[in-house]
Amino acid sequence: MSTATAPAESTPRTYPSYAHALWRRVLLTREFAVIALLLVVFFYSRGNVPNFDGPLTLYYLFLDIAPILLIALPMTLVIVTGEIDLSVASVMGLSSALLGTLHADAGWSMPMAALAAILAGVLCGAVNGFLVAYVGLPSLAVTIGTLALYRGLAEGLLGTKAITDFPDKWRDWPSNRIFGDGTSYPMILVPFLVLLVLFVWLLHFSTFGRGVYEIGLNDEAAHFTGVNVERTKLLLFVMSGAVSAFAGLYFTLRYGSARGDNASGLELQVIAAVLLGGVSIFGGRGALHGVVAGVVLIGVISSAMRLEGYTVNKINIVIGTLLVLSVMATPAIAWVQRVWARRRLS
Amino acid sequence: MSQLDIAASAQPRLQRALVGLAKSREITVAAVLVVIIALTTFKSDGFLFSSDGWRNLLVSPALLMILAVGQAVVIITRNVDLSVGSTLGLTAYLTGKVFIQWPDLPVPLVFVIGLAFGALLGLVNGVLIAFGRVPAIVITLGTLYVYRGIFLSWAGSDRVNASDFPSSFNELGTKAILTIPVVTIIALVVMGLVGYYLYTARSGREFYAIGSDEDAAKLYGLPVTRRVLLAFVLSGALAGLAGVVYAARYGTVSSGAGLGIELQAVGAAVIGGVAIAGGVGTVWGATIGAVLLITINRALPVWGISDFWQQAVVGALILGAITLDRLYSRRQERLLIAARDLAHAAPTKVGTAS
Amino acid sequence: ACGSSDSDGGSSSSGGSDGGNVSVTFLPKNLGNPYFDTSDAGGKEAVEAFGGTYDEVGPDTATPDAQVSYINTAAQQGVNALVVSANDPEAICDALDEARDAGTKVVTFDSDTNPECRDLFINQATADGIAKVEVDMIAEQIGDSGQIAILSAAANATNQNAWIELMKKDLAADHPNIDLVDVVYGDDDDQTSFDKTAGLLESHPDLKGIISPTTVGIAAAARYLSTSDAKGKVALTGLGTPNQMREYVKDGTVTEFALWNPHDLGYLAAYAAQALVNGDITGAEGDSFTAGDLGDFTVGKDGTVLLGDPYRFNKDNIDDFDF
Amino acid sequence: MPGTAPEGGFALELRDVAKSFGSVAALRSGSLAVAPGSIHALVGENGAGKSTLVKIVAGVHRRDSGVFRLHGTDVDFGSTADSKASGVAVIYQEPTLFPDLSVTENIFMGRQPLGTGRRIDRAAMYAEAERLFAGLGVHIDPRRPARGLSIADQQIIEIAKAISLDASVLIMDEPTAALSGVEVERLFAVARSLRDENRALVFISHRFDEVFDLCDTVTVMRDGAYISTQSIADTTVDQLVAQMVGREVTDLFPKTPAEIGDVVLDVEGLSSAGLFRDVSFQVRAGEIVGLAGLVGAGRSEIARAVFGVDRYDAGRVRMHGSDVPAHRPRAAIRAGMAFVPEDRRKQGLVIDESVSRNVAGVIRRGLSKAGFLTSGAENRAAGPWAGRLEVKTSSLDMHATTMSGGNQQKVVLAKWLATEPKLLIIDEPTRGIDVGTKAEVHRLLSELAGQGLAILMISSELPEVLGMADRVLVVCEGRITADIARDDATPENVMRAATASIQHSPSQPVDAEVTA
Ligand SMILES: Nc1ncnc2c1ncn2[C@@H]1O[C@H](COP(=O)(O)OP(=O)(O)OP(=O)(O)O)[C@@H](O)[C@H]1O
Ligand SMILES: Nc1ncnc2c1ncn2[C@@H]1O[C@H](COP(=O)(O)OP(=O)(O)OP(=O)(O)O)[C@@H](O)[C@H]1O
Ligand SMILES: [Mg+2]
Ligand SMILES: [Mg+2]
Repeated sequence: MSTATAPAESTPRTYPSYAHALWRRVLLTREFAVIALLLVVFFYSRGNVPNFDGPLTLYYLFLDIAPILLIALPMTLVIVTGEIDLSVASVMGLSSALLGTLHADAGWSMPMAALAAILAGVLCGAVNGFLVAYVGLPSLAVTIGTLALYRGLAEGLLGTKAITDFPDKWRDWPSNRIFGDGTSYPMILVPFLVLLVLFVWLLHFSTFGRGVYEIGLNDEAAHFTGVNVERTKLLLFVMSGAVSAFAGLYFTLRYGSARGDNASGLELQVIAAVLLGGVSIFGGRGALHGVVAGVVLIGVISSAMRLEGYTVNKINIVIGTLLVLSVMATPAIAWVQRVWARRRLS
Repeated sequence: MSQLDIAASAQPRLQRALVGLAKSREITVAAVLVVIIALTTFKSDGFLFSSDGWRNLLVSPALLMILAVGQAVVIITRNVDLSVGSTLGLTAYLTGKVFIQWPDLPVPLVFVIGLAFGALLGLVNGVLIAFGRVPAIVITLGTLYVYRGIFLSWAGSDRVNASDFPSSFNELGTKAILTIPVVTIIALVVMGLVGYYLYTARSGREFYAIGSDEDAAKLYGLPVTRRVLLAFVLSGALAGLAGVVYAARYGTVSSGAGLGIELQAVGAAVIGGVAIAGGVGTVWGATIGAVLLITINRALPVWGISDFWQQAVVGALILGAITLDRLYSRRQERLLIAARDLAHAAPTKVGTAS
Repeated sequence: ACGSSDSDGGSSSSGGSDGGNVSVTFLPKNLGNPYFDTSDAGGKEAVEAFGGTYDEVGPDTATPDAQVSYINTAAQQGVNALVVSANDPEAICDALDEARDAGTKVVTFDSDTNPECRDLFINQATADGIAKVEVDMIAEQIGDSGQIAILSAAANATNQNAWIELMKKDLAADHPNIDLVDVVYGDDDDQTSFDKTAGLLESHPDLKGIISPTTVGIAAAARYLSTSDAKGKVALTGLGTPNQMREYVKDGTVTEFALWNPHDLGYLAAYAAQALVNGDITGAEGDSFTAGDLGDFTVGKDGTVLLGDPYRFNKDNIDDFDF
Repeated sequence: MPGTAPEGGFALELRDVAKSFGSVAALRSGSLAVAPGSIHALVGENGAGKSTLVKIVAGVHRRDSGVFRLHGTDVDFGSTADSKASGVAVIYQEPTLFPDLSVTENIFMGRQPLGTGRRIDRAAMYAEAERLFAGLGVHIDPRRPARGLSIADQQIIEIAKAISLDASVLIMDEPTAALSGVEVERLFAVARSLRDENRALVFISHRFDEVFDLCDTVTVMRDGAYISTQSIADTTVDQLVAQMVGREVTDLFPKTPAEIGDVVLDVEGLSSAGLFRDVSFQVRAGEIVGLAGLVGAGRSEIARAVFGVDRYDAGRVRMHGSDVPAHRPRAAIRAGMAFVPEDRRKQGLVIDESVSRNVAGVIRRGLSKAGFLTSGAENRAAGPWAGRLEVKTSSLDMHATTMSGGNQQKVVLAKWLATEPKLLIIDEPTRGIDVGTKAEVHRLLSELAGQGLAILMISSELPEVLGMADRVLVVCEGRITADIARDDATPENVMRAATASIQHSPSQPVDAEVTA
């Protein structure tokens, strides 16, 4: 026992919890950069874009980005584990088609049809999750497959039809204002906020969330410490499917029209927003406040540019450039630092 | 010691080649393709035996074949290029503009312009990805939006019509040599050249090494940046070529050209056995995957299946392909283990005897 | 005529509230569609003629949800009038209603919404008329018997679906020997329409004719036919623009096709919007207004204004048109 | 400074080389001079900067300052391709293979033999690979993909690759860490023949017996700085150790006898196709059971199956008499098992995560209050355990990436000890760990056993097994071939059992004497 290397037993080491001060840990993050950019763009637009200051702007903004906000929540968790789900928009289409067929054609009550659509979303997510987690297939390939499959089912189900006879009460609900006429907050924000609280808890304040990050950083090590990697991934894809189906219901009711091609192409918008919000596509990094800011940022830019009379092509250029710049920022800063360091040396 | 050396190396060469062939994903996909063509022809013999049927069989997949080759190279390096659809559209439109400006330009020169322009767009992707060391899926998603935005802004309220092209160019889209359409010949030549390069050149093999493990490739001293750059330039150039072919074949170019085709290209490569995780696959597989995708789409209506279900079939096909791959490699693993058990058993006997 | 109608518009608008600067925003189904390029150009000409502010916005794909954002924006901007071709009769209704609540006049053209959601619909031709002219053309070209197919736009396109229904009725009633074997959808995309045409010919070797009631579809189908064996054997007709079809009419692929003048359609829609904004009309049946050099129009049932009958284009007259 | 130049000058010469990563000074003043025709050992504690020095020579990193000469000329490598072109071959500490490519392509990537028209001549390439393997005395199918090779086989491919480069300077960074005795011998034979061809070799290892067996000169490093260079003949293990740690290390294997209690782990008839068969054994409270055997014998696989990270086909695992469900690490943890795996960077910890999250990784369920888990709670729980194990880190939110191997191992141990386990399974507890930390780990294990913890220890280092274990189980080709009590265990009978074929009934290995 008495070796020269034996540590002095009497004074166990203690450590500070953090290497840096709180402000540095909060302010010098990707997430905060997105939030700051959002604030800048928002207040700039209020001052300079005609009609942006009106009461309708925020209201329409929320209505427009609601499906992206919703799906971005589970998508963040999926991407943090290092996977990806490209099938979300197709699940929206399928849920839309199911709601239409079951309600209008099969005569189901709205709640029953909605429930069935969400269950279908759960099933879609479970198929993705099973193939990814238990069969071990790459999620990019799996969900490119189910992107086509679920969309095909939706379009096959409805064909040329667009089903529009939904009860007014239901149709109006998502776009009703929470605080009455003239205010900016549509009812769809209520389920969103509930889900937001749920997902923030899940990712940032639960043991499950720690597992999610660990899987993204190193799934083998996670497995070795008792994280159930397969089940976690399955659950995340199921959540993604369920929330997408819910977003599909919103989409259907907001536009009052169930169509097989509803929301096509939305998956790339969701992913763009999540990545813009600072989530690493390699997994293991990212936070929900950044993601929410990313989604709202895209919404604000689109809205302001539309008010300025720009059409979709210019908006796409701006959002695409922003996405590229956001990921290029880190290597660019590192490069500048390196050049600086070299210049100081020589 | 290494108990993993199954009898493989003891097999005679021919046998090994045959076994390898039978196991290869390319052959499986090709077999499925042949079966589908045969069954569909049985149902309606015009599918293969009318001259239109024969031509469509060859010519329809050409565009996707070219894109799939580029996509395969990128995926083999463990990247992905989602911007090819936008590049295709932009180049197709450029082709039209070039002809409107200089109607007498020789057709081959236009192909070169298309290739070069596509390569330029690919270079942008490649520089950002290879030098910035940022994930390809993010960058190409960004340039997917940007390139299409530029295309829409440029084309705006304008489109190119067949009458804007010289007839020699339009004819390219339909002309055939020995009943093989020129467009298909272009796609096959592209496949042959790229495939030959990847298989027989040292630098070609480096694409596989990089996709297999990029960190190892860096430690090994492979020119990772240059190769990744090259992969994206190649993918861009081929998307550009596809753009010119698009213009030749469809005659009109509007802002929708190439919309959404990127996922089809990825799908074709995946069906053809190119592993999305990099390092595995051939361009020949990707090409066959493209032909299968397109041919199934064309066969479904003959079978009386409404085209609304086509997407579903394509999706099921992709899932089926990757799942089968997986099951097959699981079986391989089990065989390997069984072989190891045999290897364990053998010395035991020797030991007892001695 | 142009000058007089101009002063007409000017005087009536100055008779309205705000000094004649009527802002009109055109919202086509999607941008980059030559048909709408032409119609919106007509709208622009009209708006400039009566001294208003013209704007064109739109999505890149023909989906209703993408259109809704632009309707919302128009409402926020408080434009005087919005001229829309609807991607879905129902889905954009709520947004249009909100725009109207905010004081914007809504005119639909080319493709209508439910009548409650707009003030006026500018109908290019009656659906009956369109269906009939297409069926008549194909019947003439194939000798009133044999298999035909339809190559439509998007599966949900309101106007196309309505025409197809009417064509089916017309065929059943008056052309018992014509057999409609298939309806396929090219999504108003060149490539898809082209490939679907190829698919049609393969799936139905005995096909004698194709009707494509959409300008993108008929051009793509013509391009395919012109280079295939079926050229001259399979008749093609439908709705197309002269510029896109000229080549195929001349080389014999297409004998005859029809269309109204989309330029006039946009032109008329713009004047109707102006009349609504200035309070000259309310959209009630029987209201009438003057649309520049197109002359006078009267609002019909359900707030519909009819442009006229479809016009048939063929070898003899196609060179008289440039749009 | 290292030695005076031999006649022809040094093949490789580094003087006062420095390299920092951000604020971490990995190398402060590294010096190394290797003469042609010699095998030069480089030793030092974990984190002494050996690998960093190697990576500078290899062109992976660029030095910040200092002299770097190759055969007398100043060089500055910007990439590994440059160093390779200059005749430097390196075997890195971690194998770096391309899993999807064939074993042969792995060896020849970038310099495949070419046939007509600059096409790769595959036949020539395979033949060349077979020749290389024959020279190394191993048999690996040159056409099989590298994926699925054992660590030992991977290391052999690395060696073949380096040899085939025909380099004038060959550097091997811990090439033997994963190799068994026979393989090490073969490698040494090859190394000696290369030396005889007048090449310069650098050999890094934590195993002194190997250093003394193979090398002729040794350079010691400590804390990123050069300490000394001397001829092997003029030094002893104790001197080297003293220079490495800067102090005396007296007792490497301080196992103190502990009171052996009840059976904690009871494994019965465990089998998994292709890996191991019919494995039965028990571990009691306070007992350290050593699992010895050649690399590839299947010891790690047995441990992984017992803990539930791998599946098994048959058999049962019991803790304190009750069954532990198969393939469920969570259940094993609940039953009181802890598992320190062999590959700490890939399996032991989440390298890109903070120390505190790593340490609290297994116990975090207990840390959440009302379903709420906060970083504060994790820090409070992790701090004391990190402190108990003397983890060297500036704060609890530092990532494990920046730590040396020994410190990482301490984090892994802290994580598992925090669960207050009844059984600790520890695979290669000191692989790639320097002597100082090694002694600490051994002392800790001994102390834990003294407190009644049952320990199952897998080790490829015979002295470690013999020094630490109360009982040695020997695994050969997936079966337990001997169960030897501490007092009977000698290097000879353990090695004989490890290389033996099974000659007794495999279902009754317990208490069997060594039979070979
Ligand atoms: N890329 C890096 N970034 C930051 N720190 C690093 C990096 N590489 C090495 N270090 C640090 O440099 C020091 C020297 O590490 P190095 O790997 O050279 O040690 P070593 O002597 O090889 O140790 P071992 O015997 O454990 O392999 C360590 O403290 C390590 O944490
Ligand atoms: N992923 C794998 N695929 C195929 N075979 C494997 C794999 N991993 C290990 N093996 C094989 O399993 C056997 C045992 O592996 P391993 O080298 O881990 O044994 P071990 O006794 O734990 O040795 P050590 O712990 O000293 O490395 C070897 O024959 C090895 O080749
Ligand atoms: Mg090292
Ligand atoms: Mg092991």
